[in-house]
Amino acid sequence: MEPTLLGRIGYAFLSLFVITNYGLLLIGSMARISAKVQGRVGQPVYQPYIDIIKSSVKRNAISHGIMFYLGPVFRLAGGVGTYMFIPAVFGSVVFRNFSDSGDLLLVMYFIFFGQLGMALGAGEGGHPYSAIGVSRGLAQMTAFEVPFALSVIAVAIQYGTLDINAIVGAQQGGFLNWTLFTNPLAVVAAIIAFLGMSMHNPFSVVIAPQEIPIGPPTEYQANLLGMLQTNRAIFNGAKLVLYMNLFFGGATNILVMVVKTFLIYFINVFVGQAFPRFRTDQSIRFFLGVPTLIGIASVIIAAV
Amino acid sequence: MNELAKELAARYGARDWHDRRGDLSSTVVDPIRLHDTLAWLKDSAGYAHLSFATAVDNIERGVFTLTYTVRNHEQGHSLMVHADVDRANPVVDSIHLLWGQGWTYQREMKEWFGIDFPGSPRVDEEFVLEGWEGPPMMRRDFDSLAYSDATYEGRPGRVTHDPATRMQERLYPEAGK
Amino acid sequence: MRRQNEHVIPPETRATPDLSSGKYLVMWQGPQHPGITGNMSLRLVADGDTVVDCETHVGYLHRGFEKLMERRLWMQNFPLVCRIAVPEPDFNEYCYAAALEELAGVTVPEKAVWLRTLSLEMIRLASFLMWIGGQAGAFGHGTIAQWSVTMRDYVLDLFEELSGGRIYHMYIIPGGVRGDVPDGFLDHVLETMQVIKKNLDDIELVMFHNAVFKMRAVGLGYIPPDWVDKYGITGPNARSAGVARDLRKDLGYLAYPQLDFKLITGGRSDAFERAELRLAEMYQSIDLIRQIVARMPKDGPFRERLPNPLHWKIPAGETYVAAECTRGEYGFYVVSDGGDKPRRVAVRGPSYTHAVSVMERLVRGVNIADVAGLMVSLHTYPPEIER
Amino acid sequence: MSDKKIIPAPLANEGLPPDERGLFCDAAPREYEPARGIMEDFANWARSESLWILGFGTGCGAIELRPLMTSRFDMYRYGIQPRPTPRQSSVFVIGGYASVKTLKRIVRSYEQMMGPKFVVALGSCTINGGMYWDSYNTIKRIDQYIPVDVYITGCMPRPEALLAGFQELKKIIRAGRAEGQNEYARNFEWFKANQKKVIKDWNMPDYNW
Amino acid sequence: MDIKDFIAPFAVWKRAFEKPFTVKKPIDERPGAPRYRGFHINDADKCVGCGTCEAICMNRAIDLVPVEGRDAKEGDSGLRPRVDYGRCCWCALCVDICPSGSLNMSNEYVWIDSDPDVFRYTPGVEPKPWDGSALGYRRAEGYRLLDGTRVPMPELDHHEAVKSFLELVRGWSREQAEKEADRCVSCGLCIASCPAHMEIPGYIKAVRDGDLETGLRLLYQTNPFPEACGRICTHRCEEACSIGTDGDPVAIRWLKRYIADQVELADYSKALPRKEASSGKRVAIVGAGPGGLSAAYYLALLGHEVTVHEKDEAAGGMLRYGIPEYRLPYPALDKDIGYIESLGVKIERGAPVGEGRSLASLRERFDAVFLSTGLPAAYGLDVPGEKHPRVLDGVAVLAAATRGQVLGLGARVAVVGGGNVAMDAARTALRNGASVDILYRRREEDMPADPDEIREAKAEGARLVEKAIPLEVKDAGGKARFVWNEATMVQKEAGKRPVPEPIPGAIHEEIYDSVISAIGQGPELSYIAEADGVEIRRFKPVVDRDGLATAAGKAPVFAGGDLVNDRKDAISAIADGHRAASAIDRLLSGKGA
Repeated sequence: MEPTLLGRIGYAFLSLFVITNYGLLLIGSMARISAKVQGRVGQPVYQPYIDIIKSSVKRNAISHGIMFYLGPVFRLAGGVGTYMFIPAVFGSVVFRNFSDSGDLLLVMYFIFFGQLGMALGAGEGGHPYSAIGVSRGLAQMTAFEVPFALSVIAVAIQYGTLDINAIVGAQQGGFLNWTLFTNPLAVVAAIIAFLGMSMHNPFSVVIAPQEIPIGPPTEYQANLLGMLQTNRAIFNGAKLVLYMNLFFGGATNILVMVVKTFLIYFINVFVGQAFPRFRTDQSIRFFLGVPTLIGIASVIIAAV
Repeated sequence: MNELAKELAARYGARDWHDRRGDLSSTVVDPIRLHDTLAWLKDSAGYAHLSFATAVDNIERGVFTLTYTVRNHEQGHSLMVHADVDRANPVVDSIHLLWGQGWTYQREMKEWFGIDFPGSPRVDEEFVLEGWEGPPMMRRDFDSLAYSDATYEGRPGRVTHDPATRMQERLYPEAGK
Repeated sequence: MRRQNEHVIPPETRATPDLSSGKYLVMWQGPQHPGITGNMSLRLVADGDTVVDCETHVGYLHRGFEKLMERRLWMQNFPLVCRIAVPEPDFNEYCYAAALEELAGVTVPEKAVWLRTLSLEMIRLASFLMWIGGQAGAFGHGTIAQWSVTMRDYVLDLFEELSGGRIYHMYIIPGGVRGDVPDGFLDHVLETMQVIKKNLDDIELVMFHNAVFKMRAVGLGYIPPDWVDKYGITGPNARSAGVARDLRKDLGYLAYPQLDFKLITGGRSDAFERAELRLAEMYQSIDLIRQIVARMPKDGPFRERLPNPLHWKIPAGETYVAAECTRGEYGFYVVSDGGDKPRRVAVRGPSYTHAVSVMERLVRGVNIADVAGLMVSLHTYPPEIER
Repeated sequence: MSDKKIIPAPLANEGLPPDERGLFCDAAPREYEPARGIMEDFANWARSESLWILGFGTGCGAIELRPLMTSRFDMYRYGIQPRPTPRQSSVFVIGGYASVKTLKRIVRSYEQMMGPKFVVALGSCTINGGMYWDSYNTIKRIDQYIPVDVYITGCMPRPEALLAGFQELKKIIRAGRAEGQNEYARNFEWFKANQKKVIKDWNMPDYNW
Repeated sequence: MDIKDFIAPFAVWKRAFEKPFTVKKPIDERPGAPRYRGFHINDADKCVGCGTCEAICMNRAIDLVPVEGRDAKEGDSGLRPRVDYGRCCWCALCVDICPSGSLNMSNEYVWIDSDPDVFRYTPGVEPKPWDGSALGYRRAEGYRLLDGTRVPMPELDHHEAVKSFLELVRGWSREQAEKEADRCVSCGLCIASCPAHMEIPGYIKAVRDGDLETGLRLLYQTNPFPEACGRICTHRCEEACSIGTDGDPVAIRWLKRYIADQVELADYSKALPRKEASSGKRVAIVGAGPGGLSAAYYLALLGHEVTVHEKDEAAGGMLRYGIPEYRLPYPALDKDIGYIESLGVKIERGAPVGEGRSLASLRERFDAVFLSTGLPAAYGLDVPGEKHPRVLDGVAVLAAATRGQVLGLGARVAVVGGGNVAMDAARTALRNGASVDILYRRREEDMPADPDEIREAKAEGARLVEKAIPLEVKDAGGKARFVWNEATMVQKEAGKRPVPEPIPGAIHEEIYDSVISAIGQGPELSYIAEADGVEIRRFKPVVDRDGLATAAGKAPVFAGGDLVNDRKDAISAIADGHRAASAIDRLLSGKGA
């Protein structure tokens, strides 16, 4: 039974609510896992909630003009937008969101969109570290987009569609049908790009506190910061779901989604705890090197 | 080390050679010859390492005594070269071209004692202080406590008693009448 | 990866960028900045991502120690001096005590000599442990700091047991040390060394066999050997440039002449090798501590009786006492005019050259992202610059 | 939040060159009335459980923050974490003595923090000058310059004492007694006069915002 | 870079499977180390409020404050240290220096408050959770900043000493004196205990600084007998000395002697204040002992004309006739008296007041009179046979020795009594070749004599017979057979000192060539007529605080010294003399009493 448009909107809100909470808990639990590596106990899993509440109940906030406000708004829109066009659970009505044919293009666009919006807003902050962070962020994004885009192209070619639902559908019927096994090169390139996308070590130079006190969001505070934190949860969730759908066979129920996305996200932490961070030039050189070659190879494999 | 003493005496009129320790001696030169002495020590005598440079305010004699300690690592010997400059008009040749860190010491001495080193980089800039309006604070006639009491408020409520006075008040108040 | 022959030696003269051209970005790194060691600041002029000029600004921690010491009795200065370099108070205590002892003609008992040596080596290890966390952290590797600061804490526990203080030990008092070793202390030392060594092995594996760390640190901040004398560079920074100088060997103070250790030198002289060299010195410190524990005299006095501290007068004279701290030559220049207070005490901290002159020159041409890592690799502590 | 308070007159910003005055904000801080009842309690709970420390080692107190941030004492588990920018921090830890040069930055960073903001003063030096009581370059009482919520005495206070101090701060916040921001706004002129008395080269806006 | 550089970093994950480093409950689980320097604790009963902690504290963190329920008393200022934790740096120098060892540190280190004004308290007085903490910083055994051991005073070997009347105590060299003076912490607790309230920290500092003229001037401010007092003073100051609370007190007496010894008499006038212009008033002083001569010195200094009437042929009173030469050599005493005389004080020697030169006539001729006649009359043994010719009076024996008379004590001498006179008599007898028994009613620790004197008397060979109650002196062929009853000490009333009770039947006797009775002296008041208006109660003239006995009639009469005070030592007499001199001056110059 196909729900009405109103119903779809309601379901989308529910879906968004779930992914937000899941994203927050994911961040919380990953922080705890990182803490374990560092030999400590770590913050409570629910700490991100408190942080957001705290940020939202700040009594005053400063502004640097309208664009400054729009930064987090764009970013949040980017996060929500990304998620809204990905079917989180294959076959589920509730978690289908607004996915439709060609949604992969929209998603690719939205992934950029947030980052660009943020760049605009943060630039308004007037803080040199924001500016440096923005330029680093954009430069690095451009770099990791290359292998990422290549692997997405490979997937699109492989499945002959830009409909994520269709891509997931093509991977059903046993894990050997997953892109992971059908086009491993594309997955490798995408995963490496993913490390850059989620700004974990060694690609955390954008927000490196030791160099440019947390970069673009330097000037953001209060509810704007709360917005950014919320977005972080949604955006992470969206990217994870996208990766799961494109490369790991999607999910047929929410439990599978949780397990798969958790594991994908864990790759970040697994690598991030082991390495320091690259300089911007190094990370660009890195992305444009081996991962890009792998991406090209995956496209070629998919094409022939 | 006596040869060095003689050599320095002959070349730069160095005097008052003291062996403070087996590996530490001191000597005095005129401030006008300080730069040349140090340059010769650095380039020709193997005293290539400048440990530190500082000044002592000998207010009683009306001079600042500059101290440059250089070390000869090959011979394991340090030499403190002193020079007295007039307190009223303290100007000394800069050594920033001899040692790369020399200008920092000179900046410090300029700010802390008021000794000028013309030509030294950033020598007139503030070094550790900011907005300082008092006299150079390492001079002996600057009273830190008085300045602190006048500038920074302390926490009230402190009072102390002298034991002897207290005992006199309590035990033999009649004395000293 | 750059090779050694690719080292670019930063220009000696400062660049004079036209700031009004709009081509350059001026920014302050510090004092409120997580990437700065302690509380100081750098005014960086960047052209794109590259620093073209740097000015150091110090004095945020200036407390006027040298003035305060002229106001206090000789013994009253003993609690004061350790505050000059917070992470390594003991070198202050030792240099000050040794200078006084030399001027007053006091000989320190044998046991105190060994306990002082133990104390200095322990703090050397602790300081290096904190530094290694900072070095890894400056390149974004937070895990190392999480481990190593805890290891440092274990050393501080030992200090607490020995001296009653965690950060400011106030243990090396003029005349000797303040207390004998508590029961079982030497065993605790050995156990702790075991734990730290094990953890250092992990750090060595994770940090020094790390592709990203190598990419960041190799070739960064090359110090040519001829700078060593030119800039008064000492300690691991000089040894890494291949200049074999270690005051522990050169001056032979305390019990060092009786201990068996080798001078560690390098030659590549970049941030990576300086880190490696310091790691080797940490292992060496552990070894030295074990040697000291094994040779610690069992009995005997640990402190020479000095005159009443309220009236203690020290004969007129001057001296300069130096010791090899983790960063290099740490020294106290003490002048007495025969009174009960010092005439002048000047403190020579190695950061004075490393963090100001050397830093300002090395940072020219460096990527902004590397400034923090470069600064940490010189191992600087601002409080000893400004006192 | 209710905005019933009268908005104070603009500040003169006399420390700035005339042509730069327009570049900076001239608004004086104002008081914010707490929300009422359970809302404020809930907000205070969140504030107390998410203490973000400004990463500014103003003095030697910073050295004991290291163990606190790292695995041995692990302050993250109490919801405390360092934050590199004042805009996002809610707790300012004054690490002991403050030299005049640092005080200027302390004031500036403090004013840049978003309220409600809390100040924890470490060590004796913040209470009554500590061992630098006769120094020409360090202030004696930090409460003359910014409002302080909790004092932790010690030289240095051990990390445990710091943790205990943070627990105390949490209690105060939950009880709604940590109104340093409003106190600062209320006594702004007094604080500013004290600050300007010691910071001789006042070359920043009167309120850094 | 090789493949290991990509693989090895993942070894961080090893840690994830190990126990975290984190301390679970840091505040509860990690008390301070046993030596931790936490908050101060103070044993307020042991503390004497000397303020040495305050002096050493470089942070000025310590104040001395009055404490409720603790008033000043001798050797305790009643003040207690109050620590400001807005200043303290936990260096524990105060603990290391504390003379009494009362100040320590607990291992407690958490103190948090939002009120900055609470961080100060008086340890041991205001209760704190960490009071009585067993752990925490204590100074190491045998390690103090202060020296608890006195510089040894060179003394004649006892075998040598008994052979002659040479001075026993040799005095210090400059180095020794400065070393001893260095032990002083200048707390000033001693000043209150000195009857003359001498400026003790001041002159000790003068010794330290080598500025002996200042030292001498400080001595003469309150005491014109530094040579004498520097040798034989009862040094109550040393009992109050804060250093003595845990160690040997500073040898204040010897330092005083050192100053006086080092300055030549000829240089005295350079150091000491000059006489004021003559006031034209005349004062008569009866008795040239320490009390009388002190009064004379201060009166002369104030410009009055002073005449001292002395019954004996030499001035000095008990200092000369009661104290043997080996303790106070006559040249030293003569130096003190000589300086007083040099100010124009007239001493009429061999001029007793009484018949022919009555007190009334003095009051006629002078503007004021000061009586300082001391206690010249010895008490008898008060037992049957006390009039036996071989029963001698201790004071008389000492006076005879001073005069150089042949004593003829014989080979075996008993000295009855436990005071300083008894010890002096015994040691004089020893120096005359006798073997000496000292018999005392109570135990050694009850003896009123100076412990040093008892120790030295014993060291020189005197035998001490404790708890001996004299019963009778019998004649034994010209010698004396001394009979005593052994006693036992009985605590009769709680809080009072025990009383000797004779043990029935435990009678001992011994034959002696001489029995020297030294159980106390009384005054000689026959020269005071009833008409003089001096009230006498319990054998003492009654005086007010200034020493004024009567102002009625002609010239006012003051009295002081052993004659009126209970302490009966030279320094009290000197203090009386000084006080009376000030009062007389006020009276004479009309400044009001």
